[in-house]
Amino acid sequence: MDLKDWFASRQKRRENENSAPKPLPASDDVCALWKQCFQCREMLYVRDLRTNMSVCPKCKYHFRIGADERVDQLADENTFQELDANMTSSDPLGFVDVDSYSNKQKDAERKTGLKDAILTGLCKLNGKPLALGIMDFAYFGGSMGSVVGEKVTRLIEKAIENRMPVVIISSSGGARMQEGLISLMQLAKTSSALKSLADAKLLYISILCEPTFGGVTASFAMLGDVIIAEPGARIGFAGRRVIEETIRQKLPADFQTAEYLLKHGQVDMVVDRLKLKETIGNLMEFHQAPSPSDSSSSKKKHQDKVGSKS
Amino acid sequence: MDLKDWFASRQKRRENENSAPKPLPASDDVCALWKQCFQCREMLYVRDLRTNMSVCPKCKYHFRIGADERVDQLADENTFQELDANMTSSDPLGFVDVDSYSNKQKDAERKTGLKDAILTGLCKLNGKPLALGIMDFAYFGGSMGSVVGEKVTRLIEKAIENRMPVVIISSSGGARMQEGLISLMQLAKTSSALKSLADAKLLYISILCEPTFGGVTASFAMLGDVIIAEPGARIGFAGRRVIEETIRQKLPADFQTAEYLLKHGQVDMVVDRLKLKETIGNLMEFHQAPSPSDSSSSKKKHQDKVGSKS
Amino acid sequence: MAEKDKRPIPLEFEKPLELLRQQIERLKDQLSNQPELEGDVERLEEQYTRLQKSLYSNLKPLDHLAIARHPHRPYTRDYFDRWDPDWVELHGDRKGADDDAMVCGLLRLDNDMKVIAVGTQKGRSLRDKQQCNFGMPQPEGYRKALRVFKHADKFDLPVVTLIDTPGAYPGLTAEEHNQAEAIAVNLLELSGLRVPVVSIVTGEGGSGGALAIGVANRILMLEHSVYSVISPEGCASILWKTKDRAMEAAQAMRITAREILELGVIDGVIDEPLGGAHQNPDVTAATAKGVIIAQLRELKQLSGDDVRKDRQRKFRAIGAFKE
Amino acid sequence: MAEKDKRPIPLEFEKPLELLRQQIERLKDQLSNQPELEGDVERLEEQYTRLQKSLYSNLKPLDHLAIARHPHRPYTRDYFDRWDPDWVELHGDRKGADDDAMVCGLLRLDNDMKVIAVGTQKGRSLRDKQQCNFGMPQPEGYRKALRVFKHADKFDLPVVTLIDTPGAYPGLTAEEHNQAEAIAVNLLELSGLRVPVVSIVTGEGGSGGALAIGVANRILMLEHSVYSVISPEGCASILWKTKDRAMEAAQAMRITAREILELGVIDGVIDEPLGGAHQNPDVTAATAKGVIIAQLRELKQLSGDDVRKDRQRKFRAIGAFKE
Ligand SMILES: [Zn+2]
Ligand SMILES: [Zn+2]
Repeated sequence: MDLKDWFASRQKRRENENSAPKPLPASDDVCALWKQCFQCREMLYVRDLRTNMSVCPKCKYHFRIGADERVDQLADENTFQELDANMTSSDPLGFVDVDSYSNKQKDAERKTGLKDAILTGLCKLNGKPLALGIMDFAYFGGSMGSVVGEKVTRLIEKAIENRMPVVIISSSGGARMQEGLISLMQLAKTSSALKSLADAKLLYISILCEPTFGGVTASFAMLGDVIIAEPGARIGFAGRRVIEETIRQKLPADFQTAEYLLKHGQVDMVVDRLKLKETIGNLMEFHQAPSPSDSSSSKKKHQDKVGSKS
Repeated sequence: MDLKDWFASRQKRRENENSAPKPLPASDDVCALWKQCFQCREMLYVRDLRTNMSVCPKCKYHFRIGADERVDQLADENTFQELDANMTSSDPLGFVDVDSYSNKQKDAERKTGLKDAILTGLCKLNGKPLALGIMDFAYFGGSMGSVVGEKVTRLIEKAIENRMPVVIISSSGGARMQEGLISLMQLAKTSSALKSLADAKLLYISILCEPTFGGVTASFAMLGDVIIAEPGARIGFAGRRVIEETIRQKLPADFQTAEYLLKHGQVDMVVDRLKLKETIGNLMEFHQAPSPSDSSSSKKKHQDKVGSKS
Repeated sequence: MAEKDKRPIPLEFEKPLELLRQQIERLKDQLSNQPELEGDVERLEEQYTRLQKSLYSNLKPLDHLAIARHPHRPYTRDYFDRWDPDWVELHGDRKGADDDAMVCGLLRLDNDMKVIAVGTQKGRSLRDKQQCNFGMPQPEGYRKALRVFKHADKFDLPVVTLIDTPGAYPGLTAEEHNQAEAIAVNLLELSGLRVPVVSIVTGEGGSGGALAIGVANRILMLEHSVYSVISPEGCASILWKTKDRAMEAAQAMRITAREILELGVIDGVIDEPLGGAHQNPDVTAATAKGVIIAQLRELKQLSGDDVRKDRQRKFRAIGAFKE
Repeated sequence: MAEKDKRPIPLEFEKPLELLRQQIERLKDQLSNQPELEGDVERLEEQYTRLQKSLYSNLKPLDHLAIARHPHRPYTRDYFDRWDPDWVELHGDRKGADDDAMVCGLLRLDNDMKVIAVGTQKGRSLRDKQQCNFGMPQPEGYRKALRVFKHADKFDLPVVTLIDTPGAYPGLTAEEHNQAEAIAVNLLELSGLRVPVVSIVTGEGGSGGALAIGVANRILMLEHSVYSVISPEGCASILWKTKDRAMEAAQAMRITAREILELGVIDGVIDEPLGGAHQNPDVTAATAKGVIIAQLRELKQLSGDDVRKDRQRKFRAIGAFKE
């Protein structure tokens, strides 16, 4: 639930970015040509980085990426049909801190081009239909308020309606404080929708990316039939700093990393972004109900036989 | 699964009994008048001990007791109708160690008056019908072979047929070696029967008594909707000695006691034998489906209303 | 039961009230020597009640929070004991732990009203507090609750939950044992129960750790209880980088019972005795029990399918967005 | 895959065979100088095969046990890798542990034959062995398997289990985390699955810890595998107070595949290559796969209800009693 750590770490990263050598500080366009790897400090040519799905070719560091880039990486070309593109929060509390929530929303939209922290839609992956949700940490730290809750819920309902599998890519600091208890209730709303999806026996694959915390892990992100984490992603319920303050004890360096979670039985696998589409496609194909031509039809025949007694 | 510890501890106890002062060693009848408490060493007058349900009045030590005594303590007077009274093992392996299994069975029957390690039957408890199974450690260390497995299974089936709750009182060293793999399969048979009981939504209360181990805890004894342990009873999967040999480490003194299990979330409650009938009666009453006169009828009416649409 | 022995612990906003109380007591001490003061005492006592009423009708969010966290506030076991002195406790998750921060039991609220009750427990003495981890459950506590929820579903017993927790415990092993999953699975499974669920926030409703036992057909809050997505202190330290501005955070987040009722998230507010539930736990417990029984009688009219749909619809409808 | 590098490890009863093998090798070394010895080599090699056949057709129970425990014996991962080189492993119980003694995965046995496979894993190197706890699962391992069984049931995928374990781990935390319950719950839940389950005992079938993944519609055993209610050593030390009489115990308990088939507990015995599965893991894996596919094709004809009934009837019928 605690965004504190994530704001702090985001800031630290921003400072790192600022302190990085700027090869050609003349114009924004040129500036955007180079990026420094957060992990190995290598200077990377942005176009190469993009081609490598924003994974550092040297140290495999997985950069945070936007929802649009994810769509390009996962959906078959030109198949993604966005749902609820214009949904925005109606600021139910009239929340004001140093600035008003509605101003902050406008700011975030201007900076990211996003209307809220998730993009949802229907698409095809390797030719198979899929309901796809992608969180974007750039908008409000990927926090879940009414819009994320509603769009996730509608996506799941759409999947039930059309009997499709669901994939949700999470990256979030938790529930959005600015919508108060209404944000908290989105945990229940989305989990309840997943109960219906489970009853419909449809596959749900949850992908956990740097970072996924709080209300998002405590609801749909941890409820996957299969749970995949990206390498190095930090995932947990409470933030590292909150825990350290609580237990007054240093935590292991790899605490709450994807690899740590794998060791502690919380995720099924850690998959490189470059293999993510292949893995999802494989899992979708594996869990697909058999086509009418094979065993199910003979099973039906058997049931008919039993039924014919009456 | 390992009877070793229990044979060892039984023997130690026997030695204790032997070394205990024998007030009047003249005849068996007189001898049986006094018994020493295993725990506090107090000499107890057998009739008083019986009146106190074989619980030491001084230190609350719960003596192992026979199945007949349990019937007297739990079933309403003259209501217990035994099932499968004459079932005995047919010695499927022709098992022989220092003596043949069939000779050992005859011996055990002569000594205990039992045909195998469990007594099953239908009875009433506080006027309510109940399917009751009671293991008796005196017969072959309460081990589970074909007879225990079959009688437990039939008891459960009888309960499903008559829509009654089931109570099973366990006391066992585990599966019976002398019937080899057939004994092991009784774990699956009884657990499978309990699956059907659960599907029928009938209450199953499991009572764990000194000692309950191995194949019995690894099947029906640990599958109660409510699990009750008698104070001080030792309960576990592997025997203490086996574990100490494996981990090469001393175990806590209270390891595998009822109280230890309560602390580790494995049993719902530890209940004094003197309050056992009251507790079971209360639980049976609590879990009883409401009588036709109340809410269920109005619910039905509601369903009818819904149904009348078509 | 030892409420009478408890010395009053006045809250910050109650200070004028406390001064008045001390004055009254001093005056009472003099009463045997100066019986003529009796009128003064009466007058002051009237004044006390007036002041108390006035203070309690103008509470700020943090005042409610202070009452909700009052050390004398009745806890889950205090309610269970009053509702059914013979209630039977169920222990353990069956998998290695019995979390004392989560209390589960079988209760008879009325002749024909048997329920499974579950609640977080804070602990009164220091030893109890530690044992209960100050009301912050570990994943094992949520899984213990889940076991009992499934038991309720199996035996068609309604569920009552009492919420009073700062939140799920943020600890090392709690994370290792997948606190997030424990909460998430409870949300999912509670939403699917085919028996009625009624929840009351009795003290603090702290975030996901509270919601994990709060996916109910009816959610009620005691008058001075609070329910929030993050503690005001936590919110302030993120937004204003200091816990000192918790008051502003509390105000901005709308954490009090009346405000949350207005938001449409809960179904009702249960009145507390003047001065808070701890002034009269017996009355508080009796009032709460009455409300629960009334709600359950209504919900028991529904079939299993309908009671589940009712609950899912309730949460489905919560959200504030434009499109 | 490194089987070719492995030096042969002859078993006790294979000693005459080993002497002969050494003789043949010495002779072969001399072959380049004395080509006239070629006939002798051929003769000895024929003798070797005759002796091997004779030894292997007169195995005692403990000989089978020795083969079943042979350090080169193929383990669960060896089968999975051969059955489907692209199999996908599923990790963890979701509650804090990923027990390496229990391996779970998604396998394609054939174009139209997708299965969920689960098996105990012993580990080859010392490090692996320790990681896998010598094939003895903790309660967390059984719960990991249970999670995957439920996944199979949800997605209508048949289950294949491979059993090769000395038994459930008898340790302190294993008891604290309720090893008995973990096994019992698996027995109950497996019995209720609505998808086909086929189990193969590939090595040691050690007691309840083996059965916890072995409540199947069809149970098969590899020719030299064993399955017993307690280890022969354990049995001997109880009945004769010494592990030295394990041979008698093994004999008395009837632990070998053929004997258990005669008892009617299992459905078939799968032949191993002469000299045991480790002499040719590829052939062993292929044979086992063929058997599984055949069994599953049969079982897939049944509806969910019928496949469950079939399994429950199977275990319902096991027992040897008079009345
Ligand atoms: Zn790098
Ligand atoms: Zn005593």
